[in-house]
Amino acid sequence: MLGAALTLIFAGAALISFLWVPYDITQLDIANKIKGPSGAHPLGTDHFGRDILSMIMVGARTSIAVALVAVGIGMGLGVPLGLAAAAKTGSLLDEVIMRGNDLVFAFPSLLIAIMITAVFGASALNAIIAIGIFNIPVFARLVRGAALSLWTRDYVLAARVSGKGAARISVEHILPNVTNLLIVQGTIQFSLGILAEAGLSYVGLGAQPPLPSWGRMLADSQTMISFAPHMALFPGLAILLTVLGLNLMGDGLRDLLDPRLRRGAR
Amino acid sequence: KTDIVVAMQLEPPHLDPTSAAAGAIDSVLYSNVFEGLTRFGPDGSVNPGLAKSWDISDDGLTYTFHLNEGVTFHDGTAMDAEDVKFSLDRARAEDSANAQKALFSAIADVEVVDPATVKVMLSEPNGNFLFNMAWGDAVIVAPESIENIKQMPVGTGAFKFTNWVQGDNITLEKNGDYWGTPAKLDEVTFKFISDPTAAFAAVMAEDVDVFTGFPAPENLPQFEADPRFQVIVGNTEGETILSINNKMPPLDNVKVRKAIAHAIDRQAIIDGAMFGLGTPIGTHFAPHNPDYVDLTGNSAYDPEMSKALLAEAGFPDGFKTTLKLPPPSYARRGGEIIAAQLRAVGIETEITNLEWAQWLEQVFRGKDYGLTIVSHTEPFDIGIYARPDYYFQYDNKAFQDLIAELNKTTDPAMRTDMLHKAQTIISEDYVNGYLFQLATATVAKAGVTGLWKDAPTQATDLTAVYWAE
Amino acid sequence: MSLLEIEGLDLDIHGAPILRGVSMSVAPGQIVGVIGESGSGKSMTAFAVLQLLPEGAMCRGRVELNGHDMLGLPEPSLCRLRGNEVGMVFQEPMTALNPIKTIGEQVAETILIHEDVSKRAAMARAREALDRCELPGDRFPMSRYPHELSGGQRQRVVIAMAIALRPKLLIADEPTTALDVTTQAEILRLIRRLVEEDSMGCMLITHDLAVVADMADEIVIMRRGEVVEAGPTAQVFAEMNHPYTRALFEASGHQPVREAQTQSVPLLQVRDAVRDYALPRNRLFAPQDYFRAVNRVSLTIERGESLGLVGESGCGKSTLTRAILGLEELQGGEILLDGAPVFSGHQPNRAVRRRMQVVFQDPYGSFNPRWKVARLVAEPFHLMDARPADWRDQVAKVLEDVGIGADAMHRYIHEFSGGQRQRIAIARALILRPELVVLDEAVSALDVSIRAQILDLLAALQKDYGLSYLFISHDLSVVRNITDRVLVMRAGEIVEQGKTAAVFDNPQNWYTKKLIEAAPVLPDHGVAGGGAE
Amino acid sequence: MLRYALKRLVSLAISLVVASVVIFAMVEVVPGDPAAYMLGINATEETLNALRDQLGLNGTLLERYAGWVGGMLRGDFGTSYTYRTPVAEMIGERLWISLPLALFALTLSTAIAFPAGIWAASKRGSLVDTSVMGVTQLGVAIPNFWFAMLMVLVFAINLRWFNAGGFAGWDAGILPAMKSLTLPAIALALPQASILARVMRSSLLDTLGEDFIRTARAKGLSKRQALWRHALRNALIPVLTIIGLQFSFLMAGAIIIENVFFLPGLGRLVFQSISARDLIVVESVVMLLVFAVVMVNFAVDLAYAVVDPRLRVRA
Ligand SMILES: Nc1ncnc2c1ncn2[C@@H]1O[C@H](COP(=O)(O)OP(=O)(O)OP(=O)(O)O)[C@@H](O)[C@H]1O
Ligand SMILES: Nc1ncnc2c1ncn2[C@@H]1O[C@H](COP(=O)(O)OP(=O)(O)OP(=O)(O)O)[C@@H](O)[C@H]1O
Ligand SMILES: [Mg+2]
Ligand SMILES: [Mg+2]
Repeated sequence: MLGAALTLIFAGAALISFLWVPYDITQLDIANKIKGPSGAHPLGTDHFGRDILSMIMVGARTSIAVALVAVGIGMGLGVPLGLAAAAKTGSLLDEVIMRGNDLVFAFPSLLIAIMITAVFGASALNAIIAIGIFNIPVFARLVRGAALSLWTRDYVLAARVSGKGAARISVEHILPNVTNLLIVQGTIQFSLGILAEAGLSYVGLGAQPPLPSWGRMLADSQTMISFAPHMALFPGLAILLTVLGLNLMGDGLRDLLDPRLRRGAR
Repeated sequence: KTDIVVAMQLEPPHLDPTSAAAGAIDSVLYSNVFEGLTRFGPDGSVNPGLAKSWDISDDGLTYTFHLNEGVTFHDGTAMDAEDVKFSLDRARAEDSANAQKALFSAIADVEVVDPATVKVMLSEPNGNFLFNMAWGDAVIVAPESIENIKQMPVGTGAFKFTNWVQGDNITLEKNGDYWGTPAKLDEVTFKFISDPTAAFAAVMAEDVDVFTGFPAPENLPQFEADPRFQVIVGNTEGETILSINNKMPPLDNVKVRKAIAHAIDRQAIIDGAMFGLGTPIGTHFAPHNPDYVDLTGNSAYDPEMSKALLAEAGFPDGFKTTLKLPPPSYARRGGEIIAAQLRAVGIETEITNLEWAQWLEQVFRGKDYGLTIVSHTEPFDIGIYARPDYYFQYDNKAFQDLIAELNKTTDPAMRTDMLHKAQTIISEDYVNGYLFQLATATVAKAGVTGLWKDAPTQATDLTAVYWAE
Repeated sequence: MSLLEIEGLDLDIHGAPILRGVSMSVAPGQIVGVIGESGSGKSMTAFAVLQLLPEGAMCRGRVELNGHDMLGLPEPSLCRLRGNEVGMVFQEPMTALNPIKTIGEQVAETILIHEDVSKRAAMARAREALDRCELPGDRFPMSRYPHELSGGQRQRVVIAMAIALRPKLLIADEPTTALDVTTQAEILRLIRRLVEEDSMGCMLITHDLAVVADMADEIVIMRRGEVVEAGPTAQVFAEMNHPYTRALFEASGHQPVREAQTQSVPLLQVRDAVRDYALPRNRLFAPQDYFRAVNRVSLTIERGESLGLVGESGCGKSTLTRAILGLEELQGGEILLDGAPVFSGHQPNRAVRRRMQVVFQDPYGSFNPRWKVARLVAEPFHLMDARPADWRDQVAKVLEDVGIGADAMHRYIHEFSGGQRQRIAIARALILRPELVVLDEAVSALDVSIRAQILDLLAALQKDYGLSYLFISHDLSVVRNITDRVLVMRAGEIVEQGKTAAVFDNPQNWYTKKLIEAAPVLPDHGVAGGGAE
Repeated sequence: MLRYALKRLVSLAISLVVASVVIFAMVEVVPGDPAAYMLGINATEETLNALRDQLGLNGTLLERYAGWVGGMLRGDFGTSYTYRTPVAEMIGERLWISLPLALFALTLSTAIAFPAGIWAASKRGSLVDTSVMGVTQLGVAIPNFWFAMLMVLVFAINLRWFNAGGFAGWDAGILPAMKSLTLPAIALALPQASILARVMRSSLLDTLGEDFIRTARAKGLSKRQALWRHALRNALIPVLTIIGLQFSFLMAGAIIIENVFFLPGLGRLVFQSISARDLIVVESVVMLLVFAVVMVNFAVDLAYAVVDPRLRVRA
């Protein structure tokens, strides 16, 4: 509940920011830089005099977009791979997919993300790709594991008796029954994606200015933390609360969806 | 107390000042470990170094240097004219890896007269020659120790190199056999702290005694307010400019460049990026130089005029270009501010943050950029505008002739005149957006005395530093 | 004097009533059989004795074990009693043992927990207990891990653990449900022997009436958390006071009314079928090894016939089924339906497949939980080139035929009980009006009363639809009641076949004999016997 | 057991080969010429070429790959372009910070997570459980570099209990060295400990629900005994996986944390070398880290076999 509420707050803030933000963040107001929270600026201003509340709202957009697309990449590629591997267990295809997964897992993900963005240039897009790549094996493994047990179910056998092929069964029978798992894992990867984006942006390899990003706000505020702690506090809290919200929501969803899944399929 | 910990942002890649551009090498070793024939004083003046005096022939083509006697390298070998010849010949050789080879291009020959006298023949007169010899790239090294110089630098200075923990620190100790005024400190540790936050924390926590080139101007007020510390703000030779690719349309249009210049609010940049540190400039010349002309009026902040100029140039709705930024915070922060200011007059910029290596590759060598921000820290470098292949790609015959003339001229008054002219030409051609002269801030513990205020060259000369009671 | 005395036991879990006024008693040397259908509270009664109840359970009433008031004792005292005075054996031998400890350690642990003896002494006594449970030391060293034992052997280890300290009471909760008939017979014999040797009391929980009929001195019949009837075995069987007891008894030996329809026209012919499974390679470049799951099996099903296939778990019954249905290709031999091969040119033959369908064992696992019944039942239409326009009507009709009603079409499968699901499974099998229906353990997972209804339904449908059945089961009594002919399979081969009655009454093969001997049978005296006439 | 190990070893070797190709390929497309970086703004083309030759940057791709891998097999990681010292030496030096840091963090996270996870699981639903779960939720969600920043602010700048960063050096003695690693290790360990504690708890709860626990209880073991003797080792299997994975997170997470605390460790070496286009260092360090991660996973696989006898036969 709390999780869903927190998530909604930030998703809502991101959405509202398309229509309205308290201040235009593309306008710098150097004269008003580094002001603590006040009536005019509830969360204060940053080193360029921008309104931190507005920055956080627009930054939520970046964080959510990056994490969402990265999860999308991971699901979009990982789910079919996992389904294929499960459909053809023990085959060469399965072996190749699983070894490939192991390989990606063997790389320290953040390190490689740093390499990727270092090689291809720092940008939100490359951050998405780097985070997305490491989502692929997560989903592939999850789906394969779940699908393997589903493949032993009698209803799959019944579908085969009805003359359906592996691809069709994967889509009609396996996929719908792993969606719950995907939703739960998706929320978790989503929150990890937000953390990863923040980390990459913090070291300067994520979203580039003028696109606001929570991670970069933290990086910018770092040298000012001793005299303007509000600049570091609020973006950090935004990350913390969003990730916390997503994790709580993931747990909640698991509790909500899992027993039904178990009851449905015994 | 006779030891000191001096922190700086960048670590030298290796310890041979004569084969790399990295200013960090000079920051540690210049004057402390290595010395040249001449040397820079704290005010930027050229003073005698290993050469106690010199004679210049009337045609300006022959320099005869008289060396100090009894000078030894740290490994005990004597420093004599042979070493000078070796050093200069090495720097100008075909396969030389000297990053500032141009400094030596005027030299035609070097001749050893006797162990204490060396004669340098030039191919044409050069008003800057003594100045050139003061650079860190022109220090005197010994053939005996050249092999391992990158790891084990052996010089003639008041300090001896002792140890290097890569990634962390370099230590020097007092040279007991120094030929000149001995150093007051017994031991010096240079610590490398690249991260501005860490820099702040390290000073605050008193992990270091001095931080030269303190990277976060926003923290200076706190140090100033704290009686434990002193803050020394000085000039550098760094003209911080918004470099413009003069060959890339529409930036090849002088009206467009002028529009850019008028769109920029220098003071906002100095306040926003440097927290007030820095002197506005209107041309590529250091304001503390006596030959400086204040031309900031040529590019006063005037967005309306800027818009008008853009419309005149055929871009009433503005245009789009790239803004590539190297790592220092003046560039990164300044870039964001400039982007916002340019956006206000209709010019959209796509910001790309680059590491130095990428910047050198893409911008400096590849000339693949529209705008960039960089500080040109070489002293007295207006001559770069005479190089059409330089990354601004500014090609003005009149200016090139002027500089060629200047190089040959030794008469001070005429030089001043020509320099004024040169500054005006580039300012009125709006070659680049001239922002501010980079300031340098040194934060030190209250008792530290004898530090340089300004930075006429990249050096941390500790030979006169001591702890006051 | 009784060993265990349960009186007026009420049990609630999180406020939901589970047990109501349960009373029973066990005397030393006595076996009390507790039976009842799934969910009737048998296991909970047992757990209440040990006080190992799930979280949120609340007990009232009186449970007295050898003079100890189990409901009143503090936890440490209960721990001293468990394993010492009362031992327990569980249903699932595969998961009841800790997979990462040796069997010796696990048996010795019972001793070490309760007695202050050296590890060596405990191990020696563990050895003894294993020996007593017919796991001799030369073949079953104590250093074995559970996964190195078969199900029956694991169950013996669990029993050894339970009796290591010669407890006064042994509670066995469905100790043989997961096992083969032959293994079941051995385990039951072992329990009986141990009870006699130590004159232990034994509470034997089962849902199989026949098992208790053989074993128990007294019977307690439970239903929905209540005891409906109790008394000495012979008396209960003779009197059957409660209608539920009668229904239970009747359903257990239920014989559906059916007429022989066999037309002596071969419908399905299997000739010399061979099915090999590739074994995982042990070494990288080792030659591929195979496991032969079906070895040169030949059989014929005639039109309108019900053919039974029996055999212990893992003998290859399901594998053969899959081959017949054209799901897997054979490595040798051929399978023909009405003369047409099931597989032609490495491709399953769709025209043949349409004429065969299957019903599986697990009513919970055979449906996609995310589909509605209409879509589920219509799935076999995929075998047609196009789904007929009136498919909804056809689904409705077949649902009516299996006694579910057409309004089920718009509901999800979790809204149905096990028995209803199995009816829907049959509807799905019938939707294409096949000629052959394979029933792979189709009634094994159902409670006896439901099982009886399904068997009746199958018999009726066979007549209406003119079906042939291949009826696979390990439950001999069911096979006996519903098939015309029977095949006995062992280790991938058919060892005996013939008319059902002939094979059961006069088995020729030693294995068939053993199988039939091992199967527990209901006494045929009493009301039930009368009722069947 | 041996066969199991051998099989793992083969797949390990394949992983490493593929990894080396991927890393090499990736690093080779990095724009930026190390020679240009080293010589700076005013270097001439000829000087650049001379330097490139010295650095061996002029060979074909295949030659360079073969040279790199061959060298590594011999323990020769090449010479850093910028520092002009053997990479192996640089790595060796940095390893003395990164490895202790990773181990310190790992020890810390295990030392926190195990008791917390076990405690929470054994008192499921209690106040203890709820608060452990609450704290770990926060721990998982907190960005560790932000946490590090806050810790520096509080413990180094305000309270001045610890140094704000930097490494005292092992020469200064174990204690000062450990002291400079303490804050970074805590920053690294906190999220890991939270994850580990959660995994430990849920894995224990799962195991506690298994049939064999009921068997053990029926034998007369108390709840505690059943947990310690039977559940714990079984629950360890997923926990081991996570510990193995965490190693890779610790290695990578260290890059950021080493930056916050300016520790001269491997992570910072990578960062510096990337910006300096010191390709050979990047390649070698990343390869080394991948090697370490692969080896740790191999060790974890072997640890499984020790914990779980079922794996010993299933070759
Ligand atoms: N942990 C639990 N929480 C809530 N209810 C439970 C729990 N365990 C069992 N029940 C309920 O208690 C009732 C009795 O269960 P019990 O396990 O005693 O049945 P049973 O007769 O042993 O059945 P079976 O033959 O399937 O083993 C069932 O309705 C079941 O749903
Ligand atoms: N896909 C497979 N790969 C390898 N071996 C298999 C495979 N499927 C089944 N087997 C093996 O073939 C043998 C026969 O299995 P099958 O499922 O046909 O037995 P069953 O008689 O149906 O047993 P049950 O009564 O338990 O259902 C078993 O030993 C089994 O281990
Ligand atoms: Mg039960
Ligand atoms: Mg079967």
